[in-house]
Amino acid sequence: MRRLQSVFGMLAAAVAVMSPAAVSAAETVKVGVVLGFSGQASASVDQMDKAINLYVKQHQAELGDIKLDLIRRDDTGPNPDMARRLAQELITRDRVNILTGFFYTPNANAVAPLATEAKVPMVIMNAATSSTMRLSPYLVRVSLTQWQQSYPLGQWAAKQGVKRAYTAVTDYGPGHDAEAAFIKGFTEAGGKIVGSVRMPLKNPDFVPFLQRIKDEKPEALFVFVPGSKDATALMKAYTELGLAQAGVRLIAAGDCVPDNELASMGDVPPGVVTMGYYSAAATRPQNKAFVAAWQKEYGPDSIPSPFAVGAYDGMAAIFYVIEKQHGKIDPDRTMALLKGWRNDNSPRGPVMIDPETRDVVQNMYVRRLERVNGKLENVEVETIPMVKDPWPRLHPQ
Amino acid sequence: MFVYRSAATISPVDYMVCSHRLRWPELLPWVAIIAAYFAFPSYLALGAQVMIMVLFALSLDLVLGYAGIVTLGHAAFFGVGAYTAGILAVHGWEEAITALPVAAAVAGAVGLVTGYIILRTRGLTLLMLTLAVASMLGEAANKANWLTGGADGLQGITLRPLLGVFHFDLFGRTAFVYCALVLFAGWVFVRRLVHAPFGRSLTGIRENAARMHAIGAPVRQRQIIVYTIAAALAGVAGALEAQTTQFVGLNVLSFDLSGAVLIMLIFGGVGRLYGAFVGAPLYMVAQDALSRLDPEYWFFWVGLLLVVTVMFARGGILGVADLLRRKVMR
Amino acid sequence: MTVALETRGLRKNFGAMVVTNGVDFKLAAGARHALIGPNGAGKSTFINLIAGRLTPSAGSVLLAGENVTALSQEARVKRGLGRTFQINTLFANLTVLENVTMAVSERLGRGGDKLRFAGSRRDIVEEAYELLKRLHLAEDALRPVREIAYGRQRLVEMAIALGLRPRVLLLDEPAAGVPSAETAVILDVMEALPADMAVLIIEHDMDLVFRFAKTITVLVRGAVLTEGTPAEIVADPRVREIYLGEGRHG
Amino acid sequence: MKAGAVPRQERVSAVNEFLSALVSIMFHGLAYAMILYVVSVGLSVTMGLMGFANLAHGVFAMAGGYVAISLMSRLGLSFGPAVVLAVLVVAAASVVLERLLYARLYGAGEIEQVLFTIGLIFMSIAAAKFMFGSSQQELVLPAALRGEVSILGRMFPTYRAFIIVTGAIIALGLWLGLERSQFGARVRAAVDNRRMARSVGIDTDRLFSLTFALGSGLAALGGALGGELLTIHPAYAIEHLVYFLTVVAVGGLGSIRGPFLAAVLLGVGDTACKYLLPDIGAFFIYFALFGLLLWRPAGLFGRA
Repeated sequence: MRRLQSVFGMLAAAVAVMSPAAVSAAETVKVGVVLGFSGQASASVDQMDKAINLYVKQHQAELGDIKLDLIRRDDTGPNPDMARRLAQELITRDRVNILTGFFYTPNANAVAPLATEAKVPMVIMNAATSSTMRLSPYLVRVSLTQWQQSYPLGQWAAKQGVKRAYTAVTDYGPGHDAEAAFIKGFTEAGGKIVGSVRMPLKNPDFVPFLQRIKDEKPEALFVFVPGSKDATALMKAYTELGLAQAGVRLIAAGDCVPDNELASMGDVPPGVVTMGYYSAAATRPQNKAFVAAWQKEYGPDSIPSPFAVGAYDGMAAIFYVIEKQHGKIDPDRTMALLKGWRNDNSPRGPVMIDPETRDVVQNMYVRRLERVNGKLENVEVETIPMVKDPWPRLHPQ
Repeated sequence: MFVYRSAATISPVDYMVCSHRLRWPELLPWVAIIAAYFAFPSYLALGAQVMIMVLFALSLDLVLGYAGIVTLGHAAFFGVGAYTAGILAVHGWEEAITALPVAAAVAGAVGLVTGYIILRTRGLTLLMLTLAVASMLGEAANKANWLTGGADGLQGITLRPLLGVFHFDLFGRTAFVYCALVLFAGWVFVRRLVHAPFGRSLTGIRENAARMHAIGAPVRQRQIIVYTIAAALAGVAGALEAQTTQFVGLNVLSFDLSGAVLIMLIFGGVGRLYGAFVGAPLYMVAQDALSRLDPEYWFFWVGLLLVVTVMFARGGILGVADLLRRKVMR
Repeated sequence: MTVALETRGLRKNFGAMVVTNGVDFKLAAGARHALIGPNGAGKSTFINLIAGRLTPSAGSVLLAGENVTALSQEARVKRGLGRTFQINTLFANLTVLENVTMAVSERLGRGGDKLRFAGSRRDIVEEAYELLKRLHLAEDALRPVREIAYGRQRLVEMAIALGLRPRVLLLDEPAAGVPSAETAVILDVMEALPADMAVLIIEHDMDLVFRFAKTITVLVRGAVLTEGTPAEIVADPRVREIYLGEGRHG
Repeated sequence: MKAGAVPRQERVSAVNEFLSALVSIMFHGLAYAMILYVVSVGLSVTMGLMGFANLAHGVFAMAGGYVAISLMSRLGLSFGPAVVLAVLVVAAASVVLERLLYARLYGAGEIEQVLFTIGLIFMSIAAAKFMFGSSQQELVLPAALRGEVSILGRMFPTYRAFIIVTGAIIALGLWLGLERSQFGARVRAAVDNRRMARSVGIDTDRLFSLTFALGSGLAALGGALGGELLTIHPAYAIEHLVYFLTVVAVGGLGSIRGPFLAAVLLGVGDTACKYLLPDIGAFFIYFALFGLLLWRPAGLFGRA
C-alpha cells in the first residue's frame, strides 16, 4: 500500500510541477506551435522551426512591447489524437490566441473542430489536403495544396506536347490527391494517361516500380512522394535505372525535390521538371535576402526548403494580425484580417489568402533541376501567376 | 504469484478462499482519479488519454501478463475498435455508449479469428505473426480510403451528448468522467476474470503450459478465449479514443502504438493487474514532460529509461516496490 | 483381469532413430506396475506417448478399452489418466495449495469459469488441502513452490496428479533427485494410493521398485525385453546382464 | 497457321515482355535480398545461439552505414577501406555493448529483452539524429559502381550488380566458414545445446562475444554496402526491423542457409509483387510471413 501511495504521490508532484504559471498580462500574445519535432518528419520540421525562429528574430522589433510567447508542442508524427490533446491543452490551459504548425493533414484535421469550438484561429503551415479548409471557418493555410501544384503541372505538361504520361504516387491521402490533380489537369489539356501506380507508404525500394514504368516507355512520368528520404530514394532510382536515357521525362510535384535534400541526390540527369512554390535558388531579391539571412544564422551549408518558407510566411501572417490588433487578439477580427492578407515580401514571391476559401493563393513555378556551379538547384523557368487551389471549384460542396 | 506471508494465523483454506477480497490499496487508483479531476482541471484531456491507455494496457496485461503471450501487435484491436466506433458515428450512430459494445464485438471477433490462427505458434514466430496482423490491418485501413479516410484520417465524427445531457466539452470534463467510468467497469471485469479459475489457469499456462496440458486444461482454447477477451477490451479502449478525440488516424493501428503500450505495461509491472495503472500514467507523464523539456531528443531519455528499467528494475515499478517491501519486512 | 491401459504395437521414431519399437503393453486395473530399463531405453518417451504429449509414429493407445490414440492430452486426462513428470513441472511461483487447487478445479470442470471468484468454491480448496495433508505438505500450503525443498516439490508433483483422481496414474521417476533419506515419504504416499487406481511407475531406485511393484516390465532399446513378478525379473539372466552392463559404465 | 501471322507477332512480343519483366524482377529482387541477407544472417546466428530477441540488430547496420560514410566524407577514405574499417569499428563496439549490457540479460525473459532492445533503438535514433542530423546520408559510390552495366544485352545498375555478387560471395563464405571451421562447429554445438557446450569445455562467454561481434559486423557490412539501397538515416533500425525479423523468423533461428533462402524469397517476392501487382505490394511481406510461418512455425531451416 505504501508503494501505491508513493507512486501516486510522485505522479501528483510531477503533474503539479507542470501546472500553468500565472495568467498572462494583457500584451502577451500566446501562439501554440504543434509540430512533429521528433518522429518521421523531424528533418522537415527542423527546417520549419528554424524559419520560425529566424522570422521572430528578424521582426521582433516590430511588435514593440507586445510580448510574443511561442509554446511549442511535439505531436511526434502523424498522431492526430496527440495533436488534438496538445491543441486542447494549449487552448484550455495555456490559453493560446492562435494555433499554428501542423505538418500532417490528419493532425490538422483532428484539431480543426477545436478551432471552431474554442474560436481560436489556426494557421496551417504545411498540411496540404484541400478538403481540410472546410472543416472549420477558423483555418487559414499559408503553404499549398496538392491540387495547387499538380493540377497546373498536368496542364503545363500537356501544353509542352507530352502525349502519354504515367503516374506514380505514394499510396496515401496526399498521393491520391496529387494523382487525381495531375490526371485532371493533364487529360483536360489533351494528354493521355497510360498507367498509374500507387507505391506503398513504407517502401524501401522504388526501383521495381520505376523498372516497370521504364518497360512501358511513356513520354513522361509524373511522381509524387513525401519529401525527405523518399524523395532522395526516388531520384536515385530514377538515375540508377537510366529512365532519362530511355526517354522517360520525370515531372514531379515540388515535394520530390526539397532544396535541402538536393545535395544528397547524386548525379540526377538533367531535364527533371517540377512544379513548386519555392526554390532556394530563386533570384528574386526577397529570396536572396532570405537565403542570406538563413545562411548567416544556420551556416553556409544550410539551405532553406519550401517547408521553411511555409513556416516563415505563417509567422508573417501571425505578426500581421498581432500588429494590426496591437496584441489584443480577437478571433473573428483575426480571421477578418487574415482573409485577403497579402504579402509581397515572401521569399516565394507574392502570396495572399483567398478571402473566400481562406486558402493560399500564390505563384507556382515550373523549375528545372539543374547543376549550377556544381550544385543541384531548382531553377525557375516559368511562372504561373497567382494560382488558386482548383479543388473547391472542381469539388463544390 | 500470490505470496502470503502474513498468513500464519489463519488456515490456508480460509486464506485462499478470501484471496480475491478487495484490499484497500486497490482503491487508490480511483481515489487518485477522483482527486485528479478536482485538482488538475486543466489536465483532464491528458487524464482521459491516460485512462484510455490504462484500459488498453490492462487488456494487454491479460494477454501478456497472465497468459504469457508476447505480442507486438496489440494495437490491431485498439485500432479496430477505434475505427468501428468512428465509422459508426460518421454514419449516424451518434450515441457513444451503445457504440462501445459494438466496437468490443468487432475487435473481439478479429481477436478470435487471428488468435485461432496464430496461437498455435510460440516465441519469435508468434511475435512476428502478431506484428503481421497489425501491419496488415494498418495497410488495409490506409487502402480503404472510402471507409476510413486513409492517411488523412476519419473526419466528421459527431456524437450526441452522453445520456442526452453531457456534451463532450472543450475542457475534457465529460471525456474524463466517461473514460473513468468505462475504465472502472473494465477494471471490475478484469479483476473478476483474473481472480476466477479462468484467470488462475492462465497464470498456470504462463508458468507451465506442459503441466496445464497434463491436468487436462484445454490450453489453446483458453489462450484463444483470453486473446479474444483482451481484443474486445482493447477495442473498447480504441472506441473511447475515437469518441473522445472525435477523429481516427492510421496511428491507432501502428507498430508505435503496440510498442508504446507494451512499454507502459512492462514499465509498470506485468501480470499484476495494477501494472497498467502505474505504468501508463508514469510513461505518459514522463513522455509529456520530457517532450516539453527536449522536443527533439526526448525519446533518447525514454530509451535510457527503458534500458535502466530492464537492467535494474525487472518486474517494473511494482516489481521493484514488491522487492523493497519484502526486504524491509525481512 | 480388466485392462486399465493398453498399448498395441506402439512405435515412435525421431527421424531415423527409433525410440519406441512396437511395444505391446497392458496395465491391469489396480495394478502396481513398474517399468524399468537402462538409460535411453525409451521409458520417458513411452510415458509421453501414453499421456499424449507425443504422437506415436504407429500403433495405438487404449484407455479402459477405448482407443485414445487420436485424442489430445486433455481428453485423456478427462478419461482418467494422470501423470507426473521426471523433471519437476510445476507452477513455481504459485503456492503449493494453488498448484493442487488448479488440478482439482480442472477435474471438476470449473477451470474455465470466468465471472465467479476462485475462492467462492470453498469445497475445491478444501479438497486440495485435504490432499496436501495426506501428502504431508500441509505446512507448506501457502509457500510458493519454488521456495520449498526439491524432495517436497516431488510430492507436489504427485499431489497435482492425485488431484485429478485418475484411474490410471503414471509416475515418471517420482524419487529422481531425492536424497535417499526422503524417499521413504514418497514410498509411504505411493503405498497409500487407492487400491482401485492402476499405477505405472518408472524408477531407477530399484529398492523403491521392488518394494512397491507387483509386476515389472523391462524395456530395452524401445522394446519390451521381459515382464514378470519382481522375483522373476531378479532371476532373469538377461536383466542381470543389462544392469550389470550398465553398472560397469557407472 | 490458320490463326494468321499478326497474333503470332504479338505473342512473341508478349513473351519478350514477360521475359524482360522476369529478368528485372529477379535482378532487383536479388539485390534487395542480398542486403537483407547480409544484415539478417548475423541476427539469426546471435538469436539462435543466445536465445536473445535482439530487436536492435538494425542499429548495428545503421552504425556501419554512418561510420563508413563519415570515414569517406571526413577522412577521405575510399569506399572499400571505409566499409572494412566500419565493420571492424562496429564489431568492436558491439562487443563492449554485449559484455556490458546484453550479457546481463541472457537468462532474462523475452519481454525484458524486447523492452531493452526497443530502448536501445530509441537511444540510437536520438543519437544518430544528434550526431548526423535528421536527413539521410548519401553514400558516395566510387565511379566504377555508378551508372549501368550491360549484362546479356540488357542494362542494369552497376551498383546492384555489385551488391548481388558481393552478397553471394559473403553467403558462400559464411556457409563454408561456419559449416567447416572449428569456430563454426563450436557455434553450432552451442546453438544446439548451450549446457552441453559448456560442459565439454567451450568457453561460452567468449564464444558469445565473438559470435555477437560477427553478427554485428555482418550487420554493419550490410548497412554500409547497402547504404545506397536502404538509405542510412536515424530511423533505419526501426524502419527495416520488420524485414530483418521476418527474414530470421522465416529462415529459422540459428540457421545460415535459412536466412539466405528467406531473403531471396522475400526480396524477389516483394519485388515481383510491386512490379506485377503494385496495388497490393505493401501486403506481400505480411502475407508471405503469415503463410510461411503457419506452414513452418520454426522457419524453413529452423530447429523445432
